[in-house]
Amino acid sequence: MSLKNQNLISKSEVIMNIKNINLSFGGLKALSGVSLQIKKGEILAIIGPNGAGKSSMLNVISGIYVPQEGVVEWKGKRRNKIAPHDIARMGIARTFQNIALFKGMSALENILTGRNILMKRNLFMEMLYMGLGRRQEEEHRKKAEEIIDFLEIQSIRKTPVARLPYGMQKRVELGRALALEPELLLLDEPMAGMNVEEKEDMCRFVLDVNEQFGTTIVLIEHDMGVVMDISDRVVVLDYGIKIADGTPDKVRSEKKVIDAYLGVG
Amino acid sequence: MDWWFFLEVFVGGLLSGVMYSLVALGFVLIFKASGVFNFAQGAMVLFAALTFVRLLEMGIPMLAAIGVTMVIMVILAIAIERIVLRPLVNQDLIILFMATIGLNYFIEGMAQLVWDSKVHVLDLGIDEYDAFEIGEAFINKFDVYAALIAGGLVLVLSLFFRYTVIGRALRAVADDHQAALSVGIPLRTIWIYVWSTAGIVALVAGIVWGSKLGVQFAISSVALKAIPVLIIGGFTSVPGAILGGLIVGCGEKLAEVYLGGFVGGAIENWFPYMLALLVLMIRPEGIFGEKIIERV
Amino acid sequence: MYRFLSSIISFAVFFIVSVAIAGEHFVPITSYRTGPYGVSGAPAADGYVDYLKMVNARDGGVGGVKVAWEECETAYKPDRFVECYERLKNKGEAGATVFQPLGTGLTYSVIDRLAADKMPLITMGYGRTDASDGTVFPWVFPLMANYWSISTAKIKFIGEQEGGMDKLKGLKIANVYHDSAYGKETLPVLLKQSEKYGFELKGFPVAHPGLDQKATWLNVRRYKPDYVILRGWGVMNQTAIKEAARARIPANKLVGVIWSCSELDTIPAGKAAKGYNCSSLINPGSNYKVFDDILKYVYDAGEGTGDKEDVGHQQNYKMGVLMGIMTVASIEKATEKYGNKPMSGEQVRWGIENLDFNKAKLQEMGIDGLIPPFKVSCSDHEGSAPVKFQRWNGEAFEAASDWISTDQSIVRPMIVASAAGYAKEKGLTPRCN
Amino acid sequence: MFYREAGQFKTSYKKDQAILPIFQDKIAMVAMLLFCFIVIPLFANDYWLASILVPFLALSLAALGLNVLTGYAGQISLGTAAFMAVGAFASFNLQVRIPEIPFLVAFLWGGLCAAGVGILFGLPSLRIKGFYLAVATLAAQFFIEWLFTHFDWFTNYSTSGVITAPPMTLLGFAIDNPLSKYFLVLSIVVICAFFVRNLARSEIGRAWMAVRDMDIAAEAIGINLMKTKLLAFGVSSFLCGLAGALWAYVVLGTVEPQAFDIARSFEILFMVVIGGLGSVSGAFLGAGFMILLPILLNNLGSLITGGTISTETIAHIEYMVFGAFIIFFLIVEPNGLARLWQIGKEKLRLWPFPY
Repeated sequence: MSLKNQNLISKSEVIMNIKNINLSFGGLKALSGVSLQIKKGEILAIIGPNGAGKSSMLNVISGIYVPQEGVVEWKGKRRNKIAPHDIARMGIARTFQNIALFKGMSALENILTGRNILMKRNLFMEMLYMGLGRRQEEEHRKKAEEIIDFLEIQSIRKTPVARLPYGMQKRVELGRALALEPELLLLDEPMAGMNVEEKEDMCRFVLDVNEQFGTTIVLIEHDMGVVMDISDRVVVLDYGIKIADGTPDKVRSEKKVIDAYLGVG
Repeated sequence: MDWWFFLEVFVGGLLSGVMYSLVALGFVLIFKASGVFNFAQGAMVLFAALTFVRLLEMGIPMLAAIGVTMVIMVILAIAIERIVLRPLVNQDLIILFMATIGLNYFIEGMAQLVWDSKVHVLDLGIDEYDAFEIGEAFINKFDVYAALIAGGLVLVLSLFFRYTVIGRALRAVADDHQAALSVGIPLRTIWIYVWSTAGIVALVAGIVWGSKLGVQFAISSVALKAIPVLIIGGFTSVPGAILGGLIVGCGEKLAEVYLGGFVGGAIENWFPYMLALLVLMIRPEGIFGEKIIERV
Repeated sequence: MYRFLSSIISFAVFFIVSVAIAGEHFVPITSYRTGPYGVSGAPAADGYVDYLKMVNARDGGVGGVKVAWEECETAYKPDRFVECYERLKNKGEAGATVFQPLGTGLTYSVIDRLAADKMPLITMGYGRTDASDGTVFPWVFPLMANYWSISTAKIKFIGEQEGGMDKLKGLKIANVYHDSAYGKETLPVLLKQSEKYGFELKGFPVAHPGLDQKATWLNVRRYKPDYVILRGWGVMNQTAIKEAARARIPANKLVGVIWSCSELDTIPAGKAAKGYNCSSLINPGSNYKVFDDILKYVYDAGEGTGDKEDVGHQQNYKMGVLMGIMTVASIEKATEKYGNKPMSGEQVRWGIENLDFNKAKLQEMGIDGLIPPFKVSCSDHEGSAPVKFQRWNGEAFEAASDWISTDQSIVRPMIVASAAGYAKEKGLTPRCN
Repeated sequence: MFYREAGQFKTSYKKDQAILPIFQDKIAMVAMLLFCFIVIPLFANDYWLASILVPFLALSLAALGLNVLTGYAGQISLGTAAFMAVGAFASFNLQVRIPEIPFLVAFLWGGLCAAGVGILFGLPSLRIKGFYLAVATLAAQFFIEWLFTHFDWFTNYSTSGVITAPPMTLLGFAIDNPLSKYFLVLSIVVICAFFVRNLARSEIGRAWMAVRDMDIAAEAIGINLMKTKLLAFGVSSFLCGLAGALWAYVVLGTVEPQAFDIARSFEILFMVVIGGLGSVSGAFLGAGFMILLPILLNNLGSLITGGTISTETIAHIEYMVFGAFIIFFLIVEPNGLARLWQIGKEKLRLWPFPY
């Protein structure tokens, strides 16, 4: 992936195919018989009321949970249990519902840490800060600055993230995920707890990321409103069952969805 | 294998373990209520024991001396809250831990400055050499009494935590500082309560250990014996401290007697830690510790 | 790194102000009054200081030159001791006279520095055992008796209790020791003796600091020993005496080493300690002129350092006085040769090497009977003094034996061999020939 | 007024990423090094060099090592002294078995052995977190102390269990006087501090801090927790091992296993937390505080009172003052001395203008 503007995105190629999965914890069923396809370059929103299984779904996509039944295919290949740190290497990055930034570091360092995966580890060269150790730091600093520019956080790059306001922290976290140059970006309630202005900013960044970098984005949201505007496709979960899947307009009008959200049925 | 001897080692280990639990309890109280590992607990044991024994030497009757020492420990707790904890409220736990390091030095110095640094004999009037004879095994009576004291203390503390308003408040604070504050529990008062209670537990530990070792500086190092107990039992559980103590005491005695001979002996210092390590590999939060749930 | 610059400057300013002591013998006193061993260290330091005070008050110093001293707290830690050593070694007009570390680990930490600093070290009843070989260790003086020598006397004492050395054959002796360098020091010499006399020997290490020794003593009980040698230190001692009683081992079957021979060990053990034996370099009792003099010149003048009750009674205090006696006698001997002026370490070294505590000298110093006569020589830095055994009667220590001579036929060859190894390792040429 | 970065514009990321981006800091660093390498040797006497600066530097190195583990990677350790012991005894043993080995190689070997042992005892960190991890390092602490006391092979069958460091020569120079020892220790410590600083600002350092701050997020961005934690254990123990070798060879000359007891481990942990977690300068400041302050108080005590108060009383007051100092500093600045320094610097940046 490059930072080139890719206008032509084939919206038909499926990069992740989730077939008929069942996931339960102990006796508790979290997901039952859910199938889902994620297409390259789209913005897919997974919505649903509390306890609908949104987070479980996200964790299945990211590979943290392995469903008891069903198949998850990543780029046409069946994916089995993987170590958590290998998920990122497959090209999947994510943000967290409760901000999970590295509090002891600055915004810049947080984003640079996202680049770690693309760097080579060499104890001696890094110790001496010579050769590879130095070169890669400088190269990746450039990339990190591009992300900083993109997210318009130049002024806070050296500020420790713990001192940043909530909205800014969310932005830095997005930046860290972007630094991985992922093919698939998972956003766990990216707009939660934001005011209107912050939400608008975040929407803009999500759209820009999708447009400029061609990144496939899956986001989960509790609140229907915002996501409807930016998503290409919406999936609705309720009690661990997929009740709707389609364009925002189509989903909005489905009776099941209205019932689920209004608590009827 | 001599089964009577085994019984004696086993029971002896359990009783030693209870003595460790007594020290561990003080740690648990403070950790439970504030999440702080109180490094000064050993120094508090020393201070309490020294105060008590010097009062006795002045001719004050034992019960009165206990009462006066308790009052002094409460005053100490209030002073600690005022001078040390209050300015550090809302700081990271590591900082509070560091403050207890400072406290440790301060109390050690103060204890010996106010009283002195000699060895004091503490005679509780219990014959230390009398033993119950069960078959061919001797079970020391003093140890049994000490174990009863410790057991009683645990019972009282458990009931206190469960059934009193303060106890419930303590538990609330332990679960969530902010939440406890928001329902109107004053954190400062709570801290005074726990530190006072820990001080009184330190006094009990000081009396028991002091009558065993003589009251002197070295009793502050019994705190070291409490660490594996805490780890096995969990830092936050009062009954866990007892169970941890039993496991550590029993494990180290059996290991020393039956395994020590093969590797040259004196394995008592590291064996409990290896045991604790084993426990943790199976249960990372200790046997009684609260499970840490990590949400993604 | 540069961030502590300012602190260094403030320290530097501080250290320029050093107190110069002119026209006096300077005695550095490295003591430990804090920490887990402060209990034992404090009375010893009191005794040392009191003796020096008394010498100044009674005799006006040594050879007409006053004795000055400075105390430095080591907390029984080698690194703190080294700092004290370096701080004090050049103080005084002629530098420090002699160091007495009062700890085996402390002794080791400076041994290699002594030759360069020309500084003698007296380690009475502790320290590096093979340093008794003066041909290899010119600067170290384990005066009177070292660990190994005392150990041979201990076996003799046990033999005496049993009614003859031939009775040792077949006896079971347990050696309960502090699990450290200090504790392990006597293992080889005990082994040698068990071969020679035919007794059975078994070691029982006690993990430091020895707060709970139940398991060890259960093991000892299971072994069913005839005698138990207790080689402890600090809080380990009284716990051991108590645990022995709990394990139903009679106190009179316990024989402690000289660092397990104090009221600090027996009093906390209460009635369990009654009948407990231990080895000592000194005779029990307070009926000696030196203690009367300390009371008269120091305490009656209100200048006492320690508790008045300790004088002549407390074992550690008496050891401290003995340390003072050794220092003063050495300085005195040195002034005989070098004249009445402040003595340097090098001069005092000669003094120590030529110490002769004969009967007349002991009487002159008011310690006749407190310690036995002995004589140091160039090759024998120990003097091979006999050892006294003491017994705790419940209230005080009393003599349990006569002066028992050490068995140098066992010890000496071992020392010479060990010292030769050291000489080879360090490339030293033995002297005295 | 003099400490101002205005007008210093970084024209490339390279310059911005230099070890000391601010010009005045560079000058100060050079001045500091000059001071340490030239001024101190010129003016300090043997007492200062041998018994204050050399031990201070050796323990700073151990604190630096622990800071890598606890400060940067967030893994608590109470076994620092044990890793120091491994370093000391491994160096000693290599030189005893193969006398031709230069002592620097032996030091390196000591560090490597310590790193190996550190990694071994770091393995439980993959499962055990937070304060509970202390148990693994405590196990190391007591086990290693016991091992070296009990198996005479480690002390080359010395009767007393004390090892004596062989003489050191470097390029024909004997390192036997305080000055040469000072230079040796200072050089090693400066190099190590430089290495740690570099690691901290590189990919590895960020991985450590990521694991410290939020391990789940670190995993999610592809950081292998196991490798990262074990690397921290390895590097940290290497430095501690090196410090242990210096302690045995240079500071004391002879050492017994008990010199590396639990009290030493705690002392080094205190240095790190008091100095400031996760900063190189914090290790030095903390070591300075823990070593120099007691000595200062000790001297001050006898100076002020002039013998009118018993030494025992002074010793106890020293304890109290020392404890009070720790608490005082925490209340003034909870994040350690290094943070205090940083704040001072920020103030200086603005001086003389208040805003």
